[in-house]
Amino acid sequence: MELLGLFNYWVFAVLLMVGFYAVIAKPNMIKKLLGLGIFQAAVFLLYITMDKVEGGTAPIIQPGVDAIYSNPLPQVLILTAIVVGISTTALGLAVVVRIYEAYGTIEEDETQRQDLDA
Amino acid sequence: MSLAAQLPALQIVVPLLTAPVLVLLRGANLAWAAATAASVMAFVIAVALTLEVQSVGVIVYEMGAWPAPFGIELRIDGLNALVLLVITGASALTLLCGRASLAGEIDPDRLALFYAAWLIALAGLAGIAVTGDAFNVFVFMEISSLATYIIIAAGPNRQALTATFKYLIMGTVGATFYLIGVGLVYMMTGTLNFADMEARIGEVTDQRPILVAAGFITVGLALKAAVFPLHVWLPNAYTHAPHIVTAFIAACSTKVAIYVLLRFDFVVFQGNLTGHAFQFASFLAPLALLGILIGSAVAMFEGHLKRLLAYSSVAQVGYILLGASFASKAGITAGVVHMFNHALAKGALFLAVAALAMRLSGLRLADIAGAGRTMPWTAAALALAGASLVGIPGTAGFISKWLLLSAALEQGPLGIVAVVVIVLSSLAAVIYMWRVIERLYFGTPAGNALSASEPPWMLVAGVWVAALANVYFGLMPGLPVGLSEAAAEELLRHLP
Amino acid sequence: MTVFFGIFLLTLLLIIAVGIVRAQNLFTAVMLTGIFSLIMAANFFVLDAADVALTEAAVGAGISTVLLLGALALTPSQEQDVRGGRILALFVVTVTTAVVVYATFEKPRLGDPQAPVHTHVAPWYLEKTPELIDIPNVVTAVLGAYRAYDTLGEVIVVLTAGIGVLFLLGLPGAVGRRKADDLSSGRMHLNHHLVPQVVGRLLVPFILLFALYVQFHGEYGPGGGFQAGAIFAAGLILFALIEGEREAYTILSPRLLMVLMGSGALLYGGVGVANMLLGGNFLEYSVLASDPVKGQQWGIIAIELGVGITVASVLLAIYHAFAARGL
Amino acid sequence: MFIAASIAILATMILAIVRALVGPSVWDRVLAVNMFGTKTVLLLSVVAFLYGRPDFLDLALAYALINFIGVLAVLQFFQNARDDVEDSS
Amino acid sequence: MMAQVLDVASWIMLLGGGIFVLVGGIGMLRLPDLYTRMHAASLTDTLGTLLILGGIMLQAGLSLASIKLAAIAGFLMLTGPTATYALANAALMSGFTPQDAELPEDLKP
Repeated sequence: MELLGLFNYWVFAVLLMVGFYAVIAKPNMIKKLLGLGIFQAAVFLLYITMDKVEGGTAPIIQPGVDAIYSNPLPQVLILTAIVVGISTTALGLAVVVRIYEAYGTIEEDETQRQDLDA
Repeated sequence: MSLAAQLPALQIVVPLLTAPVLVLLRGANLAWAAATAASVMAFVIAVALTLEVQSVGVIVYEMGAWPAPFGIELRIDGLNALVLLVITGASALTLLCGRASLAGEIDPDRLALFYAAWLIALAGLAGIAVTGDAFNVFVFMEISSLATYIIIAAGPNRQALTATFKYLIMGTVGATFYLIGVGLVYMMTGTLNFADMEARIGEVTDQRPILVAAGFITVGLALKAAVFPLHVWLPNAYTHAPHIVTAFIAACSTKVAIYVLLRFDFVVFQGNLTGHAFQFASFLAPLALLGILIGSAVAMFEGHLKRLLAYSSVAQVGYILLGASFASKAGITAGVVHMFNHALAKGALFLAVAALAMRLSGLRLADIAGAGRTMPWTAAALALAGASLVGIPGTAGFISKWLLLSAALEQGPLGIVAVVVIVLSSLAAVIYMWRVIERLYFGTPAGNALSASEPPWMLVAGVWVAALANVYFGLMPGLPVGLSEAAAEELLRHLP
Repeated sequence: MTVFFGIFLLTLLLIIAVGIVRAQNLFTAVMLTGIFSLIMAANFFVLDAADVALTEAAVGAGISTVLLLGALALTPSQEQDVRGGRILALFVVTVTTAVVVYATFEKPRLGDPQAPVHTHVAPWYLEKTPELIDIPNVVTAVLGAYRAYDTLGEVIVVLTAGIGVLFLLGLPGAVGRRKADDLSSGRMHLNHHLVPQVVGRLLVPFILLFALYVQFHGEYGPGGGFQAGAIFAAGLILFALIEGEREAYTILSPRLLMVLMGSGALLYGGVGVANMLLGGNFLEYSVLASDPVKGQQWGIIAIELGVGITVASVLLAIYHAFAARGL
Repeated sequence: MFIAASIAILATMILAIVRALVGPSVWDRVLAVNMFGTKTVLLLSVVAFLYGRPDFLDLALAYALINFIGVLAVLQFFQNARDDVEDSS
Repeated sequence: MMAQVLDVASWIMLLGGGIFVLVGGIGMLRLPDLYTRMHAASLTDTLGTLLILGGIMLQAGLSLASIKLAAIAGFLMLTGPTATYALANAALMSGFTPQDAELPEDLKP
């Protein structure tokens, strides 16, 4: 049980690895963006894991009920981070669309080759 | 509350809220005027804040009047006052004189959006500089990054798009690394405020997460600051961005990341982690030295003017970090002064490049041959700023190199290596700047250079203001050196 | 119970993540991303983060899938085989992971009430909110009041993304030279599919109504401006899907969308500036009314509205920008 | 009894994921995603009661509404799709 | 007495719903081709969903929660079959033929 309390952190570590791998190793630009999404989602998981209190409930105060509430702060931070994530993805996709129109490919190694030839 | 007390908030709010107004406005001229006015106002506020810091010391402003660590506070001391001056000054000057150049490179229908993105980038960079909250740094880092991607992607060639994409991926990875680090520190201390973190981190007994956090934050910010070998996004981004944009971001965007790196490492980590000062130095000093050598070496053999200057920037980032990695008063002072002086030199150089580009067909060294005769004013300013980059006595560059050398000499054996590297790279700088100047004045003019005339007087004036600033701060280095010394003392106060 | 759900969902999450990276067909990867978001949101919910789960649902499963498909429609959807370069990547990734795992062993366990996170700062929020702001949802209180400056930044990030996409792709009738009439009506809409169209038309008003509920119920339950904006945009995207782009422009013209993008952010900032003019600090809502608690509540309602307007209009504008590029 | 229902739902989720991963056609994957979406709605409803916070049904409601948009977006995508999307491998 | 009846009824509905959902999942995995899988998924989805939500509704009694549950059930009733229809239609249109079956003349690609 003691170690199970760390399971979330290990999943965070492995998700980080999977996403990061896609970002560095995949030449396809949309794949890179998807990897970036996984990479960021891993960080969301890290923060949200912190907010949980044993026996607690979501920090929406129920008047008259004596309850333990989980921590609101990491949730606020991750709300912001999710927004930042979708904004980055949207901008990245727009750049990828323009790259495809200009190069006819969305593979990074292929665009580099074209630039070198030019 | 008086207007003076609101200045720290206004520093951010003025550019940040002018940007949405620009989205509403149509018309490129109006957008330019509004953006320039906001930038100039931001610069004026930064000057006022600097004067206030010089007289009263640290300024604290609580957002929403919530006390830290529950709310977010802005905290301005000598270090970020200097950074603010650089950011807002660069933006105001480049916008004032860059209108014609930008109008030539960007579709007029989209200029209003471009200026909005520019202002957001400015507000984001300034926001990073003034805040005292670790997560707030992340938010403003993303604001400035997203906006910077847009203004780089506005470049005329298709390579601007691939450069933007590479920067976007690496920048986001860097920011996410920073976020992981902040998360780990928050997990162990329960706070996001720098000052509160410093107070509480000493009580943390389990140090592994903190150590890992220090690693993530340092690597993440090093990515943003283009520290060698994480600089690969920089040369293409600088080369293919619109010329005026290059002048703006070369002057400030990497500097802000270095600023956060210094603040986080000195204020939060070094005083409380045993041996962290050593780890910091032994991680950064070799990278700084390698960056200086390799950046200078590549610049020597580069044939494209903007790319040459971009690689020189990689080397200059190395200088700044080298000074900081000494973790001594002289070292930090030298690093911070170099941050300021390099912004002056590179800003002036890239503005001069923008001026050349308005009249010439290309920016390869072959294309600029002979332009010294047809565009004498621009070429002379470029030569002057180049002298500052090399570090000729009487220019700003000399001051910081001199400070850096004397700081290195205090360091014993490692210092000797540093001195050798600095001297070598200065020689390299002489060579690469000489290649440029030789082509400008003694090359045989070809193509457009034959008939080129001076660009619009606003741009020439802007280039000269920047170039003369190099001379002014070379002869009277009181302001940057004074603020840097205050900054160094402030940072070192946190060491045990 | 939490641990059981957690382990189950997280294991599924890992499998899906590997599936996304391995899938050679990008369409498949996008579909799996949809599942990934759903699991992530369920997991957030299990970990007591209801507001975050709602956001992830609206953004991850809804908007993000639609945007990815919009981009995929304009680019090839088959990934090319990777050659070489894997060893270095694997090395970097493995080192990073090892470092992270190294740190885990001294972290506080899941749910430990003695963790520093739960003993510093957070109890103050839980304790003081009923007294200082008097709304039940503490997440909204932190988001809208204590850390309102971060949230302003978040709105600006969204606005920047909108500016960037419109700058890069253009939007007929607002940015660039194309006019709304230039769009070929093409086959970009579903109005020859009778059943989806009828059901969709029926759903649109409900989705918009639900968005308004989320917007104005945010002080009492999970929700708030961002989630509401995303859901509102989703409803209008549904309308555009079934009726076509040009029909959608007649409801909210691109030019009006841009005005809304800017004015949402301005409303937020305007509240802050009004506080300054009334003698407070930036975003100090207490000065808005004679009773500071009322002032705080009004301030939160106003800024949440600003967030909702900007988010809804930006997401819709981004969708239109992608959709119009293919017409 | 909530637990029995939630276990059934979780088991179905696994089956849907297997289908989403093995395909073989893109349509199978879309079907699996759609099914996974409804299962998530059910799971959230059940968990909301299991946790004793029925006011969180808002989330399930949001899912039920938003899931549909994803399916229609897919449908529209295929209407304009070119041949390279099909992989019946 | 009434409460116990309601309880038992809700248990039966939850259990039955769980079984239907599971059967649908198994069918979705085991059946031989796309259209049969679609059929398994869609039919059991509707009934299982209705049963489970109904079971919860009985537990919740007459409250705001029940209204929300009814709304969820209503939306799923509408969207589930529509989504399946749309999918099947799109698959058929793009020339994905059912196994061992001939397309009708007017639908041949």
